[in-house]
Amino acid sequence: MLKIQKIDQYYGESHTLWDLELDVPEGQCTCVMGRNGVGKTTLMKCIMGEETVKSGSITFAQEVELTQKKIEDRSRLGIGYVPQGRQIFPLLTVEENLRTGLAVRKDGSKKIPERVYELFPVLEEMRHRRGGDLSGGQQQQLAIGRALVIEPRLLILDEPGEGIQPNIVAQIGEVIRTLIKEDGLTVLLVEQKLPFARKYADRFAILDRGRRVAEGEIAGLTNELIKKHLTV
Amino acid sequence: AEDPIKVGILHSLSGTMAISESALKDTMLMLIEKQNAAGGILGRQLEPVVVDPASNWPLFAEKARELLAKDKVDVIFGNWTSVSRKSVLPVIEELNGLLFYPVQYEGEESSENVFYTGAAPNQQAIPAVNYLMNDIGVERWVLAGTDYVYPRTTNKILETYLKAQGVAPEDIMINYTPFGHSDWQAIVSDIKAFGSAGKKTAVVSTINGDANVPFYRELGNQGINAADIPVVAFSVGEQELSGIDTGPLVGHLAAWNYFMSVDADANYEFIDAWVAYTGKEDAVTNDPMEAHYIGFNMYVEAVKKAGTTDVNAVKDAIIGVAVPNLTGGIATMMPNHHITKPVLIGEIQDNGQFSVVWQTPSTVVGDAWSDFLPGSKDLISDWRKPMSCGNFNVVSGTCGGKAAVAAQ
Amino acid sequence: MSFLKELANRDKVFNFLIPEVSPVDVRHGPILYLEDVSVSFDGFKAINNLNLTIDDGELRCIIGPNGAGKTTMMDIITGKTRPDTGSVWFGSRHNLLTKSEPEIASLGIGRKFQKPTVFEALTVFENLELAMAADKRVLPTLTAVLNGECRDRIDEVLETIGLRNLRAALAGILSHGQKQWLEIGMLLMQKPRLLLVDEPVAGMTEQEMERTAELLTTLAGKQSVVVVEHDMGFVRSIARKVTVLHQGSVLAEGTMDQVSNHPDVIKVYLGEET
Amino acid sequence: MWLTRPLAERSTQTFLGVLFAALAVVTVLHLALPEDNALHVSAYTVTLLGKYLCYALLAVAVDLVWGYLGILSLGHGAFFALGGYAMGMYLMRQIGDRGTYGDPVLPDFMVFLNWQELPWYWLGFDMAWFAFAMVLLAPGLLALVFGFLAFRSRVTGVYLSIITQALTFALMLAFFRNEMGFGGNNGLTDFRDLLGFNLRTDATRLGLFLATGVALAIGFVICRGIVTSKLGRVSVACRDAEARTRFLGYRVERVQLFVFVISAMLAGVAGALYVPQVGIINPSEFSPLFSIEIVVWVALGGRATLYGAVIGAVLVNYAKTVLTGVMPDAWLFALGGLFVLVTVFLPKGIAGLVFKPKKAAAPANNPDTQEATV
Amino acid sequence: MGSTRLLSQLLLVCSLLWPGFTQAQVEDTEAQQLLTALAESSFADKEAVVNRIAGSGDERARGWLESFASNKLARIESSGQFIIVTDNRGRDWTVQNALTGENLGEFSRRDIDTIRVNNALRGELEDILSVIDLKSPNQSSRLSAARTLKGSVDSALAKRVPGLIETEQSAPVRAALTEALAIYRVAEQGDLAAVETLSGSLNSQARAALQQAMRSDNPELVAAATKAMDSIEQKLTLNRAAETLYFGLSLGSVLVLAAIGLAITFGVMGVINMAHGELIMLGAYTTWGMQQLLPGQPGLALILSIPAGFMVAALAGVVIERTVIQYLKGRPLETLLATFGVSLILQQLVRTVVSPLNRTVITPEWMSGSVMINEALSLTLNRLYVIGFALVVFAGLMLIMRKTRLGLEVRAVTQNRTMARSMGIKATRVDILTFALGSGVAGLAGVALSQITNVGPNLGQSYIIDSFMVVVFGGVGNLWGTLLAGLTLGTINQLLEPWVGAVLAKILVLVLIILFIQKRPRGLFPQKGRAAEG
Ligand SMILES: Nc1ncnc2c1ncn2[C@@H]1O[C@H](COP(=O)(O)OP(=O)(O)OP(=O)(O)O)[C@@H](O)[C@H]1O
Ligand SMILES: Nc1ncnc2c1ncn2[C@@H]1O[C@H](COP(=O)(O)OP(=O)(O)OP(=O)(O)O)[C@@H](O)[C@H]1O
Ligand SMILES: CC(C)C[C@H](N)C(=O)O
Ligand SMILES: [Mg+2]
Ligand SMILES: [Mg+2]
Repeated sequence: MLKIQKIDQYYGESHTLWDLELDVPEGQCTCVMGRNGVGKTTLMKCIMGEETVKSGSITFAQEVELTQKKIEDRSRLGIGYVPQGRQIFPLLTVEENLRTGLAVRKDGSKKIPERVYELFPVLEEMRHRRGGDLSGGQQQQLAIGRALVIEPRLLILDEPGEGIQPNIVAQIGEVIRTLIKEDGLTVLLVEQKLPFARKYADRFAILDRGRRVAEGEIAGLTNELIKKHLTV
Repeated sequence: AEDPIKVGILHSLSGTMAISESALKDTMLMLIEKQNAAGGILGRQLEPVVVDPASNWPLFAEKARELLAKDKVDVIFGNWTSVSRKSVLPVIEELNGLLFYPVQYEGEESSENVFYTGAAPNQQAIPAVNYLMNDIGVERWVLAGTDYVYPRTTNKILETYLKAQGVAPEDIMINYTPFGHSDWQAIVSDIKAFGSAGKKTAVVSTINGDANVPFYRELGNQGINAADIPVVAFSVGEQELSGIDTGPLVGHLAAWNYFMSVDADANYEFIDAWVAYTGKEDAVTNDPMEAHYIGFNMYVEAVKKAGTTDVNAVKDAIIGVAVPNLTGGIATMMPNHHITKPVLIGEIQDNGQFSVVWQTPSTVVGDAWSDFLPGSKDLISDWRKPMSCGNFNVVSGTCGGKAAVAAQ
Repeated sequence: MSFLKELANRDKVFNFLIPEVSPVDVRHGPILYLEDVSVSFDGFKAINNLNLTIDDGELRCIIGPNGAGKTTMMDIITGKTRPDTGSVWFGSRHNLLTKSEPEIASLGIGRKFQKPTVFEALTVFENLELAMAADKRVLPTLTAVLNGECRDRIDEVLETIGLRNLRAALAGILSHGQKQWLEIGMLLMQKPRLLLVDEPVAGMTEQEMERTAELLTTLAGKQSVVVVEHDMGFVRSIARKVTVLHQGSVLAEGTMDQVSNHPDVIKVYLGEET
Repeated sequence: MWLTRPLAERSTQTFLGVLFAALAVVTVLHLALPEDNALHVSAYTVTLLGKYLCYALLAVAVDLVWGYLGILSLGHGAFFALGGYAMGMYLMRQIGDRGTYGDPVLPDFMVFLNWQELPWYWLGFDMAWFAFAMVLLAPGLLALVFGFLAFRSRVTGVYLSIITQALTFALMLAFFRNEMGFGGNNGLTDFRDLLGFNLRTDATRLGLFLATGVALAIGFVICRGIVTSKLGRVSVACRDAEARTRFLGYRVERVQLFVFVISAMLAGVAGALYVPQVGIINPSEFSPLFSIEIVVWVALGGRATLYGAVIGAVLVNYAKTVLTGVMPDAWLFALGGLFVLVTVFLPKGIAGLVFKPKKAAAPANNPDTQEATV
Repeated sequence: MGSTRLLSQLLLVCSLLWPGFTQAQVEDTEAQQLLTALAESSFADKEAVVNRIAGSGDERARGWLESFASNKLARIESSGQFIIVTDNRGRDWTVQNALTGENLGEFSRRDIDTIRVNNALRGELEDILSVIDLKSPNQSSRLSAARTLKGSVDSALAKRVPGLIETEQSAPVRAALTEALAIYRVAEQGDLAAVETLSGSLNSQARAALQQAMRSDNPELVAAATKAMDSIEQKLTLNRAAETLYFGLSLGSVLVLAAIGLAITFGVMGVINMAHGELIMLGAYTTWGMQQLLPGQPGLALILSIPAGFMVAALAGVVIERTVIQYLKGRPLETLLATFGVSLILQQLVRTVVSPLNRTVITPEWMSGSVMINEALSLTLNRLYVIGFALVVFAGLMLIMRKTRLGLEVRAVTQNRTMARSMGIKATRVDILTFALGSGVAGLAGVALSQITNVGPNLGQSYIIDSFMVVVFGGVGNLWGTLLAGLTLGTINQLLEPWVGAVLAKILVLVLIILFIQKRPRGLFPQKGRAAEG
């Protein structure tokens, strides 16, 4: 689904991503892991176009070269994004937040898909409240719900469980699983919490200081690897 | 040939005053061009030096200094607002320059270096009030003005004058508004109420510039026409009218020393020249332009008389110089640096012109110090030697302030 | 002037973990005491008759579903939100409801926000410097000098939060997790009597979580700590007493085991399979 | 202590060096060279430069509150004008009986509008020390009261900007009124001497120019002292995350008040030095557009750098002087164009172009904090 | 009213002459004589001449008098021929022979001697024409003629009016005549019965008459008059209050109009648009331009200006957005700077291209004057239209912002640009559209303002500060707030003005804003909640 080849990224002078390669196979959940500040979020931003890559290529669905696309066109291709830190629109109501995603839906529907409310009932309950007034976890749910509104083919989740109560985290995991199974969704997940990753991801990739240092089936995520790359 | 005579032109070309002042700059350029075509003065050409003080008062002082100190101009024609004149005054005096000030003003000033070719209050306000009182039979007065020095002073003079004429205090209503005031509903309604007491009422307006359009509009809309309550204005001229739909204003008055509609050959020639110069068929002339016309010609004559552009020589020579004005009469520079002017009252017509309905039988001498203000009624100004005093107190027989400094 | 300096110097002899002598009076029991606190936003009751007591030196974990009112509770304690009814006491002397945020902060209540907030235009080092316990009135701040001891303290904290290499970097460029750490560092610099920590380990790796847990447990005893967290593993590793909030009031309170077996807690919060 | 720290800094040293060198060069060129020498600096230029320096000091004051504290004051002209009026009142009283009406006490404009006695607020302005104290106190006090109210109620962002604008606008209207006793629209003018020196001599003018230079230097050092102190960092913290600063125990409103008042007083000093040099003070200095223009100087020069403010003020005003002379009909195009181009192409202002930005003390462009920094 | 006696005689003459009036045509020599007399006598003597002309029965008389009243009756200097000027603009005037009506082509103004008229004469002429109108078959001219009679009835006329009342068909004309008569009777004769008629009348002449009656020494009359006066005073107070309210609303609606575009560009988009005033100015100039394009049809031009003004300003907005604002994303403060520059450029552009002078915008017939509710309260029409227009614009804007996707998208984009783009929102397009919308609305404001104030290069500057005040007072980002703030500030201003005068009122309003913001630091309708408080 997504093929990242040899990308380099800089924040001003500082080289953040180095020759990075990553494969996200279709219909699977790939989990990116790594310590704080190694560049996971930066990588996601590069895919979304929020940061520009200096070199290398990102190919979506075998054919589309993403690096040439504007940000707004990427979501039109069917990429949904749940960024780190929620990034909801604080002064829009919950419902309006969700409605922002309607524009790019293929079916041109003007209604928020039922599934979103089913998944996060609290959003329905609070649909007229301003996004910014929600509690942290509710905001996170809103961010995920909003990404689902566009019915993406590829869903990028940057630490989605952060701040969400345990039973809902589990539920999110289940939803991911269902979506993958039923709708053939592809998921790119950034996650620090091992149990969650182990449970719901099919593949993993570990980043360290801007480089990909390990990759493979989730079963191959050994304690040794963890010790080497995920602890300080 | 000799160096040209440099003429500084100090009028705002941008900012709020550009609306009034930019035409004066063009007038000066036209006059200079004409003079040059006629061979200049004393065989020397004139060279205009134009600067833009941008309606900013300190900038006026700075530009005046620039003209005098840097460009070394021989004379300056400029300023519109009194505050700008006040701002350049110390500079002109310090550097001993010459300034011709072409706009009506509140008086109470006489400088050795400044020639006031616009009207003093006794050349505009008082005759206008006399006309209203005697010819129209006005008994109740609204003195409406923008809240600053010129209207305040003029109204103070008028108030004293009216009371001296036996008008009761309750028959005088005074109203001040901020600059650029645009909402006249309440005030016009008040005027209407004030004017409906059965006595003939008139408004004496010292409303400044941009506030006039909405004022007259409101008058029209509230149905006050000139036959009911005439308004006589001191700062609404042809140029201001060119921005107003004059249809509803017909009959309201203005007091000036010149109108474009005056039937005089000199005037027609001036208008033709102006239209040719601007290239606009609908270009209008107005009172301050005439003042510059007079001032410029006086300067020319004075330089010829003195045979030099030396400031002191010109200053002495110019007193007594008489040149034709545009209304068919003669303007003379008086020892107090003010000139003689006829006073004309005109009624607004639907074509944006004034029709003269009254005029003083002869010209009036500008009075630097008003007789109707307690502080200045004893002062006179005479810049001829040996008196050379701008504020001579006839009671105490002494020359105040400035001369005292000069004497030290 | 010199008197001020002396005052400022006196506390430098202490290790940074030891709290400053605070004017809090805890002789009569708890350090924090909330009684019958309620607050509603446009009719929505976010906190509903909440009663809570934190003892001096205690480490308390607070859990509860999203929107239960945990953050709002902290807002109330720190003076950000004024409750509609109820009373909040810090020790037995200070009625927090009558105090402004800076007053509350200088009484010795420090807070880490759920969404990390640091001063992005300042460096990591400067962020810590500002947080440092000191006389925070205007003129003393103007004349303050950063002496060696202060520097050492900052370095120490930098070490603890693992941002030594980034000390001169602007806080704005830190990654999410790094900002979390910086905020914890700022909290440490403040040396408060009571620490309110909202979701400290969100976005941290397992091992960092362990370190945080360790840090918080060392603090407890000398300082009182209130932690809000959704990561059960983390809570379990530090928890002595856990309070569960639900819909603005206390649903359950007790040890981790008691709480996690509480049927209501399982229903509204933990889910079946944890 | 905090005042001496900036003196040890490279950038301050450079700034002071350049400033004093400029003062010296101008003085020498003015005094030593004969008038017809091409390099001679005329008294006209000296006064002009003096005016620029006043504006520069004013801009520095604005940069202090805007650049470092995040308070976009659209009313700093008010403080400048108040300082100017305090000085103007002193100068008016110095005229004594040399005015046109020869009244030993009343200024001319009061005589001809028939005032009988000096209003109470004019009392004391015949004494230099009192007047000079008022130069600081009048703007300082206004800033104190206004700031106290505003900061206490946590008025921030555009709301603060607009009420500062309302403040200066209201003052402008008030001072326009003749009844206020400040000369109305015509303002105060016709000054004679200052501390016994005749204002109309070149020597006094040079003296005023030098005094302004020194004032600018002192003002710069004070501001620099503040921004390099811990208080300066707290200011930046207030600017970017006001609420967070409060939770650290800082009384944001007091920090803001302190810096705001200092800034207002500096603006007042600038105004006081300005008045004798331009020879007039009138309510147009209160005009909101003037205050906006000051902000534009700062932004043009480079916000949150202090020396940027100086560069911006001098440059814009120099451009004005030149352009109004060279292209009177079109200078507004040039000036307007300059504003647009600099903003679009030089986001960090001219200072950002000339000097390598060190550690960026410039505000973060974080969308979340935008509102707070406006 | 010295002329009223003359008037009443004239009325007699006219009423006698009316049927055969049109037939008579006096010899041209006599006409020539009359006109010469008019031209050569002093203002004081002209009155008599005018009456002679009116009484001459010449069918051309009305035309002469009308042209005379409007300064268009003139004489060729050289030939002494009497002419009527048909176009008096510029230096050459088109004229026709006053006696024959023959077109004479253009003459230089120099050669034309206008026969001067003044206000007093003009008033007289109007009266003459209106007294003639009392007999007019047209009811509305009779009504206005009858109204002008109030206060100018004299003893001679008083004898005739009852007859007129009797024959009059229309009730309002009758009422007006009755009142006119009553005024005369109360004032001049102290007629007790007539006092009754005047009780409750709002006419100012009626009030003057009653006042006079109150000074009489007939206690009965005084009592009756006092009572009548009291009832009038009560009514007047009410009317005064209604009037003030109206003034307040109309000033308020002007403020709303001026500010509402800014509520979009500044309030919603966050662009501190200092050029907003100049966009208003562009709208106003468009109106002027339209009227130049369609001479003689000011009304049509005005209506067409509504779309045109919107388009022009919107286009200017697009240009500003594309050339300046788009580079300042995320730097809201810098927009202040750049748009300040833009505003300088636009102002100077208008000065250079059009003129530094104000331009005349004509108020169409249907917008001038006022609707009279009663004699003490009339609502000026132009203001009434502006109030309506403001409300319509507001409603339209509200619809767009609330009901279309643009409203949602623009808010999303301003709150978090990158995230909005990540959601597929075309931020650039949204920016352009929104800025164009805000600018266009500013243009609409300009169209409306052209009917109220100056159309000149400074137009914008005089509204920009007020606009910002209104938006901020209402609460940034809230359209309702802008509406309420504008209306509130307008009303407060008008309430204060009679008390303290216009200048202090303005100062007080500013102080009020400052104090109000202390109470509500985020305006009338603050953005509430966590997000806003940060
Ligand atoms: N705007 C920026 N400018 C400069 N450096 C940046 C910027 N944003 C991030 N960085 C740096 O780039 C590195 C990678 O950051 P990134 O946010 O991708 O980390 P991450 O792997 O997502 O970490 P975390 O687990 O904490 O979310 C960090 O060291 C950070 O300091
Ligand atoms: N200003 C406000 N306006 C409206 N609702 C609010 C406001 N502040 C908080 N709320 C509501 O109050 C409830 C409590 O919020 P709070 O942030 O305290 O929850 P929390 O327990 O911290 O949740 P989480 O674990 O998700 O962070 C939420 O439902 C939230 O939507
Ligand atoms: C009437 C004004 C336009 C001129 C007057 N001299 C002034 O004070 O500004
Ligand atoms: Mg990250
Ligand atoms: Mg929370």
